[in-house]
Amino acid sequence: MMDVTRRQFLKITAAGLGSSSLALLGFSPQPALAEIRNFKLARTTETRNTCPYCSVSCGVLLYSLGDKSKNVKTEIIHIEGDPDNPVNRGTLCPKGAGLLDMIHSADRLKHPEVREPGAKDWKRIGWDEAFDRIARHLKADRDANFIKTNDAGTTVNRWNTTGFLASSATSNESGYLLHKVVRGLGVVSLDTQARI
Amino acid sequence: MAWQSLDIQRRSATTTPAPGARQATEVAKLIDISQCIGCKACQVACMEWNDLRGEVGHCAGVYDNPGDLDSQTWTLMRYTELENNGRLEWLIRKDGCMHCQDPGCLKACPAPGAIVQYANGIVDFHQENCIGCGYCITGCPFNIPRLSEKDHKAYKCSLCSDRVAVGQSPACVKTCPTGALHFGSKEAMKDHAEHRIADLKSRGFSNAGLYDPPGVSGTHVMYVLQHADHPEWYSGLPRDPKISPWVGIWKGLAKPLAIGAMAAITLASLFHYIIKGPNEVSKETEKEVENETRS
Amino acid sequence: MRRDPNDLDRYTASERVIHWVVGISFILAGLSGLALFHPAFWPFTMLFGSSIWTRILHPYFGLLMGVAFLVMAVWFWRLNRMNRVDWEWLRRVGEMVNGNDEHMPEQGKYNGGQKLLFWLLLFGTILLLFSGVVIWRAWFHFDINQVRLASVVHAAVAAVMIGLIMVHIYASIWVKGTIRAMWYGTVTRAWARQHHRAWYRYMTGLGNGQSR
Amino acid sequence: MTNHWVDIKNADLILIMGGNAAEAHPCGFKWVMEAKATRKAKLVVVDPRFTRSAAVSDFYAPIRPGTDIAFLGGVINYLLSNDKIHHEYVKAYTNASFLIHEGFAFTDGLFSGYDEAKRSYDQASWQYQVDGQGFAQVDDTLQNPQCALQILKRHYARYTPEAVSQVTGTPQADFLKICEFIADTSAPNRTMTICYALGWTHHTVGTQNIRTMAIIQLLLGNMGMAGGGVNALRGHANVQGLTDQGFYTEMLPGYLGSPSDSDKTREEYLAKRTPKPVRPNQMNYGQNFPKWHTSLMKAWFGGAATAENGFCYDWLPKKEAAYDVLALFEQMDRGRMNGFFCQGFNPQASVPHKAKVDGALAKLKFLVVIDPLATETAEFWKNHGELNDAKPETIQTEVFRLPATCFAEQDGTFTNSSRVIQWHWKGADGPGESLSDLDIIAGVFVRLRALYAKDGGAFPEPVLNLAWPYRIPHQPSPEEIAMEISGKALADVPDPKDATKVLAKAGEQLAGFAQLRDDGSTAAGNWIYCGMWSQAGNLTARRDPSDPTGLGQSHNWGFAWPANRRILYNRASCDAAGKPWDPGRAVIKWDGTKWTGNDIPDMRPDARPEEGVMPFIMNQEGVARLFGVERMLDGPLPEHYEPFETPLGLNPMHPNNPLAVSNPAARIYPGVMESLGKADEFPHVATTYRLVEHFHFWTKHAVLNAITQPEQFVEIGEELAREKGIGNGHRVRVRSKRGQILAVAVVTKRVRSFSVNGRKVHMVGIPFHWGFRGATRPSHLVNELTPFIGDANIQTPEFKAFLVNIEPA
Repeated sequence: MMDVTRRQFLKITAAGLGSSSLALLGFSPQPALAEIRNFKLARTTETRNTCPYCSVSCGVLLYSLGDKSKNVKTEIIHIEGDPDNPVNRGTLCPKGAGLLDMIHSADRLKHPEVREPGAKDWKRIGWDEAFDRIARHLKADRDANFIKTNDAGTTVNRWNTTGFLASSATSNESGYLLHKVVRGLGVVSLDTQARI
Repeated sequence: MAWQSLDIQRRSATTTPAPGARQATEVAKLIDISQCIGCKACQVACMEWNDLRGEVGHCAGVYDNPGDLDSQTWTLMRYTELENNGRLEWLIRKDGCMHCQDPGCLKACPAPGAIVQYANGIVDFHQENCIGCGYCITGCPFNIPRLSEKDHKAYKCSLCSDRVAVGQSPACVKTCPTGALHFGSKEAMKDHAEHRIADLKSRGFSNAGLYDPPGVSGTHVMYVLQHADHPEWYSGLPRDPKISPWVGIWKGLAKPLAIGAMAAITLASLFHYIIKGPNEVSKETEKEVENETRS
Repeated sequence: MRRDPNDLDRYTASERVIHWVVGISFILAGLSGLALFHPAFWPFTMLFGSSIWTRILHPYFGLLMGVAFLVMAVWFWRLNRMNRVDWEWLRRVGEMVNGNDEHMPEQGKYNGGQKLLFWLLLFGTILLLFSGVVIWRAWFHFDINQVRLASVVHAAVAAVMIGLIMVHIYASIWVKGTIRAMWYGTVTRAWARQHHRAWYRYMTGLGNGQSR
Repeated sequence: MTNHWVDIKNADLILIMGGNAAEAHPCGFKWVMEAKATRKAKLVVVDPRFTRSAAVSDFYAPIRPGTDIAFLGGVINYLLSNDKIHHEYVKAYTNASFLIHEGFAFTDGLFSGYDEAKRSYDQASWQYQVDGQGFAQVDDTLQNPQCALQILKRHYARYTPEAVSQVTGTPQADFLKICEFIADTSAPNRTMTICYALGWTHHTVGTQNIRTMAIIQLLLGNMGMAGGGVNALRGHANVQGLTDQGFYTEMLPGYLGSPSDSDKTREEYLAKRTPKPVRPNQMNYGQNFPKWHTSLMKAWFGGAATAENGFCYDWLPKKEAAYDVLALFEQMDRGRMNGFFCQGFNPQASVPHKAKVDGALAKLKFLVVIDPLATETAEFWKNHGELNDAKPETIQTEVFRLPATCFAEQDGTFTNSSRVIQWHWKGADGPGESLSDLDIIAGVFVRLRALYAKDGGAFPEPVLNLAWPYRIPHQPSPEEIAMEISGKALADVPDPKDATKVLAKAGEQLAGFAQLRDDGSTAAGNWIYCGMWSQAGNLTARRDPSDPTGLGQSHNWGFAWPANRRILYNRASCDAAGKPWDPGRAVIKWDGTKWTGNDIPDMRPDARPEEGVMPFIMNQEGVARLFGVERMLDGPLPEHYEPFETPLGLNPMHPNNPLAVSNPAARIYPGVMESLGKADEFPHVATTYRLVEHFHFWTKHAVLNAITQPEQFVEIGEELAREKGIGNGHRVRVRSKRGQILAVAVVTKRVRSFSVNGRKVHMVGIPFHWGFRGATRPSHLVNELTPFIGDANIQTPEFKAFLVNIEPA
């Protein structure tokens, strides 16, 4: 009994000493190799764009997964400043630095919807239905309220019962096209965010 | 490891030296508080690059949001409104890991390889080796590392070691709109700081200076302060940070002492046994007992 | 187990159980603690599943050890009150270590060394418990300076405790016939007479024994 | 901006007032820091609160919201009375010497010609004295009491430092210190740049705020100079572009005035908008108006626009009234609107007086919201508790919500504040079924056109004949439209100087607006953008950042309108002989045969200095206007008027004239006066503003930004907090006459009370970013509080100065 105890004690001591001296010699049971995180942009696709927020119009680089091959759904995973842009030279403010979350916001709209008169919620519709219904609304209102001449008999050709407010964050091309279309329809009730 | 300066210089809980023949350029981030507008672009860029999204919290009556560093917030703007000589100053400090040359976290860390210091001076946490004990917090003179509530690992700024590894600057530095953040070799950063300090002095900040505290053998994140004589004005930046003497004892003297003592006791016991032999009940006593019992 | 009807009962079953609960949890806490204390002992983390399990389990081992020890202390503290004879014994402990125990002052159930050990362990356990709580980040958030102080205290006290326990273990191995007291609860009369004569007298009514 | 972002680095003094560039435009603000670092420039900030711009300034002074004209009028007075003006510049390049009509007067706060009933001015007495040829008369000695400079002196003599401090609450010493900073830049080789933004425009005197600074910059000789100019730091990425595309009722693309009922014929319309020179030998560039307009009509109506039908002039609608956004909501509220489109515009959040906006939207038959994000406006009918207490069952508006792609998901151009047009490329598809704005506009139009083609209807001609030359009619490409905007030759365009040469062959893209013609041989959707897509290709996509000028011009990066010119009025950077005022920062110079240098000259390239062609080529007089003879509806010289909700109840500059308390020419709709609060009930001045962490109402949808400023707060000073028993971080209720919001109080030293007109006025600062949709904490829209009243000239709402009360919630 006593012998056993002694053996046990020696065993424990030896094991302890043994393993600790092994460790002292550099042996470690978990070869914990320190490695840095992989550079996450290594094989992403880079696209040059412009920050949509303020009018500094910083150049941004959009980094997306995949190489735009046919079967790959492109997903933007990172955005940073474009160092070539002479104004921002690669920098971005907190808004610009957070652009990724605007693109991927949970509040992004994905489908056309309509809220019927008096309804408490949205109803998903298709683009065809949306375009048709809107076009019919426009035509009905324009046909009913178009003014060809004013009281003095001057040709005025205006329609002022449907109004348009345009973004000042949309591209020049869509701003221009919208302007062309609404003036072509005779609209005078139009304004842009730029006023505010 | 993609870049030789990311060779490891020091490794937590490791008693033998790392390969060190190559001479790497030491890097540093310079935070020029006099050019900082506290816009938090660095904060957002840090979260974006490192895929961190903390809680959307509340306004607590200050601009500091989130309220403190945490596992999802590796850098944070801290705001101080100071009235000095009748003029208001808004001192805004970007808080985060200072990447000490003598890192208290690394010294305190018990897990081999959970904290490393690269040859370029960056101190990095490797969460896969982290055991979540929080000793790094105990060791840090700047109160930086934070344990995650979710995975119980410690996190802090990595100085974007992944970006630096491929020759890029940290995300915060790249984004900084006003040029308050700079990144380069530590020498270059000190030179730049010198220019900035001269400019500040010409604008009436006679005590402008560089914060590169010698108590931790210098840092790889340095500040240009308008009031270098009062670092504590900047949300309590420590005046003379060093690794706490308690941590020093704990991770210094205590270790060999304790091991020595235990080894000594073990060896003393062994040799005592060998020399003196077991203390057995003597035959006489046995006899006396027999007699007594019988009587 | 009573091998000989004359053997003396030294520990009841529950006393033995609590001792071994303390002992085992001390060893577990000690091994896991040492693993976190010095890289040389890092391989001990493998005993506990992984390094993270070591970190998770260590405080619970400690807590178990501490609580069990406190229970034990409640049971045993009266037996460990120091008296003049104990101090006398301690003064002359050198003779004992030297192997000449015949002239040592007569001891009750515990000798001065054991009593001193008891109080040191109790004191250490309390310190370990308190300092351990302070640095137990999974549950508590103390001021950083308290944590730093507690870290040193915890490490230092633990080292001392380990030392004491090693002495305790060695003493039990060195003094033959001791360990069975904690295995079977009994000791031989001869053992008792030689090492704890006063207790021997008390237990047997032989040899003018009064004191416990 | 007359100059551009990078050019700010060339300044010696940067004044930030009426804006907060560090927070609203951080990446542009870097050039302020660059000027400080490399030129030892000074930064001076004047703002109601200590902003983050102020945090890095060399000098900061507070100002009561809505009193910028008083401050700047005081600066004008300081410059004139201390003779700190750039004499040569003022004499040569401004209308300082021009004689103003004898009938001009300014009496007790009102200019001559005021009609109280119409709340407007007859501007007849604000004109130049003209000679028989129609040329303005001048007095080169500048001594004639009717010359503009003398009138200016008299007008601003009232703005003494004492008066300025009384009105603005700026301590006199601070004001004078800033005057010294500014006066220093009157030296020919010193420049100041002014960076302003909504802090000047969001007032009922918004346009005049900017006019005041323009006068100062002219007196200092800082217009046209590198590091000078009047720089509007604009809001959205393409707010400049949308302004350029003229999406305002009163404009067509390229700032061409749109016709109104009085423009009965094309001839009348053109005549009214084609200015006659008022001084000899001037470029009077506006005389080319018919070329620009005709080219636009060709772009819009293509082959249908012929000389015979006046290039479809009659197809353009004529407006008879105002249709700015306030007017639109006023009309809507009166039930005169049936349909409404909000494309990337969230009026419920960004138009004042939310209760009124809610009521107006509920009267619509249909509302179409086109947006990448779920805006508040699209859900104005939905109940969001007390944040939007709507009753859906009572609202009969049919609402369509169409998902648009965002910037990252489409190609196209944005025009930045520097007027640089830059192409951007699509990085990924939009989410779900989202479509680009172009596709949505085309989608609706193509359907509508088909309905008209099939069923006929009211005046279908312009609908059916709108030029639609796009390869895929329902999906016009951004490239096609950019080319259309830039313009092309429809027939060969001969060189007017040499008829044997052809400048552009039929079908070619035009090189610039000089090639536009008024005979229908050219088409350009926007004359000022002409040349952005020339025969050389898409110049907006150029990406060469090199800058051999050292001034930061980067001429081969994108394309700046007009004509890739980076600094407007750059002829004024030289003296009369064509020598740069500051050779160290020369923008252009006369090299003996032509204008040349570091920018596209804003001058006829071969105009010899001796010809006396003056730099301000868009004005008929060739010089800039210290005295504003046309355009300004509320006075030729800026005058301080109180905000419509004034804490004082009177105008300290005209304490005895109730007509002159607030802008006498501002438009007031019926019922609006009743919706304005008085100081007895709402004693505190409120001002709204943006924070650096957020972009308007967008970034509240982005988690990253929501984390950094999660919740609506208001800022108050320590004194007011003590008075009201409001602790830092406590919930408060802020009320105006129109509504209320709940918020967290931020009690700060950065907000102070003002000592004004012998009393103390407290301010409540209200950042403008949160709402009941988004990733941030749900909150009220701040426009619950704001007044439904706008600037006298352009109707930008007065968001920056109104009255509230505050109490613990």
